[in-house]
Amino acid sequence: MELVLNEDQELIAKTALDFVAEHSPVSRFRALRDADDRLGYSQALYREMAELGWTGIAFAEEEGGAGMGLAELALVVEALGRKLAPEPFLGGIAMGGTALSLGASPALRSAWLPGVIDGSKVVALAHQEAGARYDLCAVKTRAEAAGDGFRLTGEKTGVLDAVGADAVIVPARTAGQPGDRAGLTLFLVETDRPGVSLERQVRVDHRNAAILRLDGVACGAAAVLGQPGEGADLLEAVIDRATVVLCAEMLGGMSEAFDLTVDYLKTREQFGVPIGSFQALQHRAARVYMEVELARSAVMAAARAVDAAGAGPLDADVRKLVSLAKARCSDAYVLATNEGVQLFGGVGMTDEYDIGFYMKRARAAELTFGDAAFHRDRWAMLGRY
Amino acid sequence: MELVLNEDQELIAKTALDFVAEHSPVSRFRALRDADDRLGYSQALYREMAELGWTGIAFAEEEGGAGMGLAELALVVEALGRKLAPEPFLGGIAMGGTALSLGASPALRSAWLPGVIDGSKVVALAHQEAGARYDLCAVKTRAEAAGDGFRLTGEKTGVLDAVGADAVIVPARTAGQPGDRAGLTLFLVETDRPGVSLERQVRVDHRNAAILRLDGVACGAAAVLGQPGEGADLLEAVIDRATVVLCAEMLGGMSEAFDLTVDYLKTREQFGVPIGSFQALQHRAARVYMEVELARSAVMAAARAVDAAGAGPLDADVRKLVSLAKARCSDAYVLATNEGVQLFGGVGMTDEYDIGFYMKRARAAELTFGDAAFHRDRWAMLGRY
Amino acid sequence: MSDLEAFRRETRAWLEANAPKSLAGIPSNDIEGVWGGKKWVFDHPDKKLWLERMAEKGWTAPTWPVEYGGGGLSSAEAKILAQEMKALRLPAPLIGFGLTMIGPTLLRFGNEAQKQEHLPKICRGEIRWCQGYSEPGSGSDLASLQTKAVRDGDHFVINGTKVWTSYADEADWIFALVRNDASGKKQEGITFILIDMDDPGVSVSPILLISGKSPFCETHFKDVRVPVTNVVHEIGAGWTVAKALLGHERTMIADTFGVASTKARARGARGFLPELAASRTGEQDGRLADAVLRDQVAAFEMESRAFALTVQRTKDAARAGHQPGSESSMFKIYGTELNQRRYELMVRILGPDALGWEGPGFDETDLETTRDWLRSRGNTIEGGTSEVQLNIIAKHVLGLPA
Amino acid sequence: MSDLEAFRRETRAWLEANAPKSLAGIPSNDIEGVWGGKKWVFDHPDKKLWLERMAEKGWTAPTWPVEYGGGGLSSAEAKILAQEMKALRLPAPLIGFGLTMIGPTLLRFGNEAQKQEHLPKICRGEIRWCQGYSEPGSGSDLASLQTKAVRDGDHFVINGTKVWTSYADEADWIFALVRNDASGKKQEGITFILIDMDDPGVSVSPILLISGKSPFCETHFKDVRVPVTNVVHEIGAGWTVAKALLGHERTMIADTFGVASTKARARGARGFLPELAASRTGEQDGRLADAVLRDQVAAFEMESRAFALTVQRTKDAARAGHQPGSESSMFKIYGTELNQRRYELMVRILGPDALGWEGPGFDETDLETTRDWLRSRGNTIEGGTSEVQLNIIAKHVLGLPA
Repeated sequence: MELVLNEDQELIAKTALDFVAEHSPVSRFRALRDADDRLGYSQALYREMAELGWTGIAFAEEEGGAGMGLAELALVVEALGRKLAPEPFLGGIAMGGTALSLGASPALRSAWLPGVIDGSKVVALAHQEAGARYDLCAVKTRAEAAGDGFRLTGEKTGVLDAVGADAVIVPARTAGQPGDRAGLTLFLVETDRPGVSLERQVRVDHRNAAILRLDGVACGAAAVLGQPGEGADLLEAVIDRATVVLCAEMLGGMSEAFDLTVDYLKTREQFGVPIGSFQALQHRAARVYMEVELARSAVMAAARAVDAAGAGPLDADVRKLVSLAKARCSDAYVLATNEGVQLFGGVGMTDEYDIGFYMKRARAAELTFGDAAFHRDRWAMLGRY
Repeated sequence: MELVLNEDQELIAKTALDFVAEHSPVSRFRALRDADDRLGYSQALYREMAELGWTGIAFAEEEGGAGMGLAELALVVEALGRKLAPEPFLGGIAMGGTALSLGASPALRSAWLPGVIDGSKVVALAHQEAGARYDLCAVKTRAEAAGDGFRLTGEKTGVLDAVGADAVIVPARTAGQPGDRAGLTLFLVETDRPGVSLERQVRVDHRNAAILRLDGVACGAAAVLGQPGEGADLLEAVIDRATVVLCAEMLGGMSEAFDLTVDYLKTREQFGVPIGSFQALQHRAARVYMEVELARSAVMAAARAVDAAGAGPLDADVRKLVSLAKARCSDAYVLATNEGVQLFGGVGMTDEYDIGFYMKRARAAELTFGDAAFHRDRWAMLGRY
Repeated sequence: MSDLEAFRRETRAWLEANAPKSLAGIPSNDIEGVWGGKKWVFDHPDKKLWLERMAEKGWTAPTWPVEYGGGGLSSAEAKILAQEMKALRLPAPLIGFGLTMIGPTLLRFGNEAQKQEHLPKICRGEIRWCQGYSEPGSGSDLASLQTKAVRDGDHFVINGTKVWTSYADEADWIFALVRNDASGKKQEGITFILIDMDDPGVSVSPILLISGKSPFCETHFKDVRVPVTNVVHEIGAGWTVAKALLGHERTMIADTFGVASTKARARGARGFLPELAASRTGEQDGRLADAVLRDQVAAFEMESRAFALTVQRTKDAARAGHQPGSESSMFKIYGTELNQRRYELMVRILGPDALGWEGPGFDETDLETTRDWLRSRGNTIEGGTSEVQLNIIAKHVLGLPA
Repeated sequence: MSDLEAFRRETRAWLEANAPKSLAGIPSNDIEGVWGGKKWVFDHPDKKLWLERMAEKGWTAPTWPVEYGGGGLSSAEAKILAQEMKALRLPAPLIGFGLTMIGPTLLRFGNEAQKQEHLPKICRGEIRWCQGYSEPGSGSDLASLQTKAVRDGDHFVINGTKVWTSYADEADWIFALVRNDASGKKQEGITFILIDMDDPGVSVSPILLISGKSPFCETHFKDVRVPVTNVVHEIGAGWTVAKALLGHERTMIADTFGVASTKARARGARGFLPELAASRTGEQDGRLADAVLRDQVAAFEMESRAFALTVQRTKDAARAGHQPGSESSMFKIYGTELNQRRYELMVRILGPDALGWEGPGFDETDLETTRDWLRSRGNTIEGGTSEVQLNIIAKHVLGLPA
């Protein structure tokens, strides 16, 4: 595992940074937020990104993807995270797309994956129910056998990028009790099916998210991803990969927040000198710098380790690296933005400045797929202690 | 509860500080250490302190004490802690003396307490066994019925101020298994009895401590303190009080360590200016200052709350304050001395400077009667969560 | 002594006879309190009645001189009044910066005409005041303020912008620091002046915070003509006035955080945070199931308690006649950081439930927690940043060299 | 390529024929390694044999020129030699400051006579060197050093004291920074000079640390006469030499901590700290019983891993041809703090068992842990304090203004 970008990766990173800086400055996110835009992102820009190959970057060439991996997708998402670009890479690509790629039958795959890869379709994944915290198996939504298929009933919350999505992959219980590992099955549910309703949620980070309500939604057996009753393994495999992508976004966000802060320290004057000349602030900035550097190493390592595992299950060492990346990114992003707002002072507290966006994003990301304490516990468990 | 010294207390504090500064500068502790002095303290000076009324300060007037409380004893011990004066106030007064005062029969009391109060006798308390960590009930030492009395067999470790002591109060098991609350009984064992052996230990803080070995030591029923089999309550009541006294010592130590550090910051020059003019160091010093202030408030509150409870059992609110004092003192003393050594730089690492003594003392005190994590857990337990 | 006892009896009788029963238990905080002023609309007629009756006795400002609309009470009598009001759970009839800030400032620095003009209106709740200190460029370096006051005959012509002017959109007058002279040291050439918000050229725009709406505004002055007679103290001596007022403000803020942390202990049988953690993350054998969270909650509770004890210790020492030191800096730093830690903990306990900004899928109190968490980040900035307070401790308490 | 393959075969054959089998697996660390020098006593005859055979081939300093006693190997060849020695688990035949510090310095800055005089002796382990930089008053401000060198004909007469001269009591020569001119800037007027420890007027006293005995000494110079020919580089240009050497030293220290944290993972099935915690504080359902401790151990392990990955990333980047930045400051800070945290955690896990200094009632390894904990507190001071490193990051990496 080499923790350095090769020439192709350097090019991807540079292209992504340049494109995002030009087409998606933070002011675009701000405008979408201020307009209460239902989608919260631009379908046109998303298709442009797809044309650049970003949406398909991590999918196999035989599916129409670029045949690269999370290491490369991470570079694109890091650039998006820098400017808070809201296009549905997390929900639509890292979650829904990965679920299709790892679990879909040939029929489902050929029906959906090309659209996901060319950016014409969005498939979300509903991993969260109310009160479940970070337990992927705390699923109450039921899938009851009905004729050849199933009827799904239940409610999901915080379904990322579900507003405007064409389908949502839904973990539902074909057996067992909430919390059980066994008995979970993943279904692909088209959002225009009878009994499906989506309600936009307004989150602190203004990310596209929805409540998904399923009221006896009919699903054929052909809508099942992976093996019935064994969905927990698939779901976990997907969320582990999505976690790495989220970490890449966090890395971009914390890097930008830190850069904004350092720039402010250099330019803002108080008592006749730049505030960046105060040693106490210098040392704090240096501490943030180190944490961001460590987070970057962890994200790079996790992406490469997952890529090395291919489509197979992830072993404990790889999963530990995923937890490492998420724990370090959670702590570093929160630190970088807490320090950022503090060092900006009063204006950092105003909605007018961008630094607050990153603080909100940091917290929302921390509380998605498990916070640092959750991942420390997971690390210890995987290390058998 | 008033968290301010009254006039009597002001006078006690001032007298103690002056006396200790004059008669027990840190150089005395250093000399005793360098001489590998078996006792580690001066019996003559201890008797002088007794004549000043310090040993009897917290004992009832009818016993020959001053009838004051831990609030006043804390002031004396704080002064001792400032200069690392090694006289046996913790093991001999706060532990052994308190055990006598709370649990001794009239006969034992009249035989021992006057000597403890006038400084002519030292009675230690063996609360620790190997591997017990902070569990007072993890006692393996057995007291087997033999005729009218008992035979004690077992080994205690880290018995504070036991070297040179006339007697040691020994918790031993008259029933039950190590860890059980029931079945513990406290015995007063004279150190010159057959089967008793004491071996001096050399601790990182060079405090007087010993391994106590009991090999079938005969004890009459008259040697029992409190009720047979119910010694856990008594032991806990004693250790709670001794913890407050230890906290007072820690408070003195951290205050002195901090003062040494601030003085050094003012006088030591680097790059042509006093290092105390560097803002990063100023802010760190200010942080230490605040933690020491909080520790002081906690110690004062705990001492007053225990005094208000008299000789009775301590309720949960009082015990929470004891845990608060110990947790805050542990963290603050470690912080103050870690920062102290770091800010002294290279010389702080040398045995020649005193700051290292405080670092060792801080750690030893932290690991006595439960560290901060132990007391946070105890606080939560007492708060029923 | 018997005079005071008599005063207590009379006061109680008067309160029982005159205080509207409906107000018992209503707090006099930012939300429920009566701020007064020309734009004020009472949400309850009894609050108006209560204000009128108290103002008539001068008891909206009990210790101020009677000739300016105050009650002329001694501090012992004022204490009795407060005790008796507390016993009947009565709210203060009037709150605001007139009573707490500009009033005491005018009593100390104002001339006779200013006192006669402004103090009675404050006492009667007719005029609501706001404060114009900070500017977009000034921050912690308040004395670098740039709002210009150019002399033109009997007037100053004022141009500039003030930020963080709380409730400026509801205030009638503003007391402001302006620069009349930029040639000397920055602390010199500052003037403390009173400005009618109705004057032409004064405009107000609200400030949106990262936590949403706020009482804060920006107040703009464009060629605002203010009579020279509105200067408090001397022209160019405004820094002296400001410093006195700022010290007063910081003590109030520190007090707020000291008190808040004491109160936090009171809620729920096991305290607020343990209950919240139990309800959201579960229990096992009667304890919080998540031992790491339990440790963090205990650490927070314990440091809050130690902090509350330190606030108490300072008060006890003051009562015992000890000179107060620079404790307010410590209280400001520690109290605000505890408040932030409290919200960080709450947000972690809520987990994904803390992700909401508004609307469906989120509990109302959880939404409030998230907003409050964001708002708490400002605590270590407003009223003197933690960095400035640490400087003060280093220099004035520890005596470290500049 | 085939040349290198041939070199590898020959090297392996030579090593197999010449390396004493008894040395396999013996580390070449501070304790077990051969430092050489006049006072050196071999603890095993095979170590002497091994040194002699390797020195004869010039492989104690594989890349140094053959004419100075080195092996004249290319860096590719030297790498192969190292690999083959590692494969046979052979220790380095010789360690010390001669090989790592003064040797490379003389190769870069020394004149021909100096190289011929000193380098062969270093290669053969005949002369042991120590370093004389810091002084009692200098600390982080090394350039403020005061040891005086006064010119007297062909000699400098040296007076002053150096501290932290590791192993000065066992060394034969010292390379030192002395002040030949105090009139200009402090960085000017410093001279780098070589001093024979046997010279009259040189004396050494050991430094006792808070952790006990240490290799550190104070080295005193009283009217020590040193020939001017012992000056390395120019008179007054010692700061240039020192800076090059210091940079080298810091990279070595950073490397040490980077590597140490990587190695720490290897011990025991579950890693060293989890095993220690399990054995001392118990397990429940196959996990550490103390969940708070478990969280702290995991946090430590994770940050160590992230740090090790960062060290690796820097090396990978260097291999890929990227210019190294100021990473060594970050490695120094983070690596040393991790080491301190590791010992703090160990001490907390040991609890009362960590209270020992020596003697009865304490386990030998526990006593060592306590001493190592104390010693670790120096890590953030020696080799450039964390504060200095933070300054470097702020200024040179982040570009913050002075």
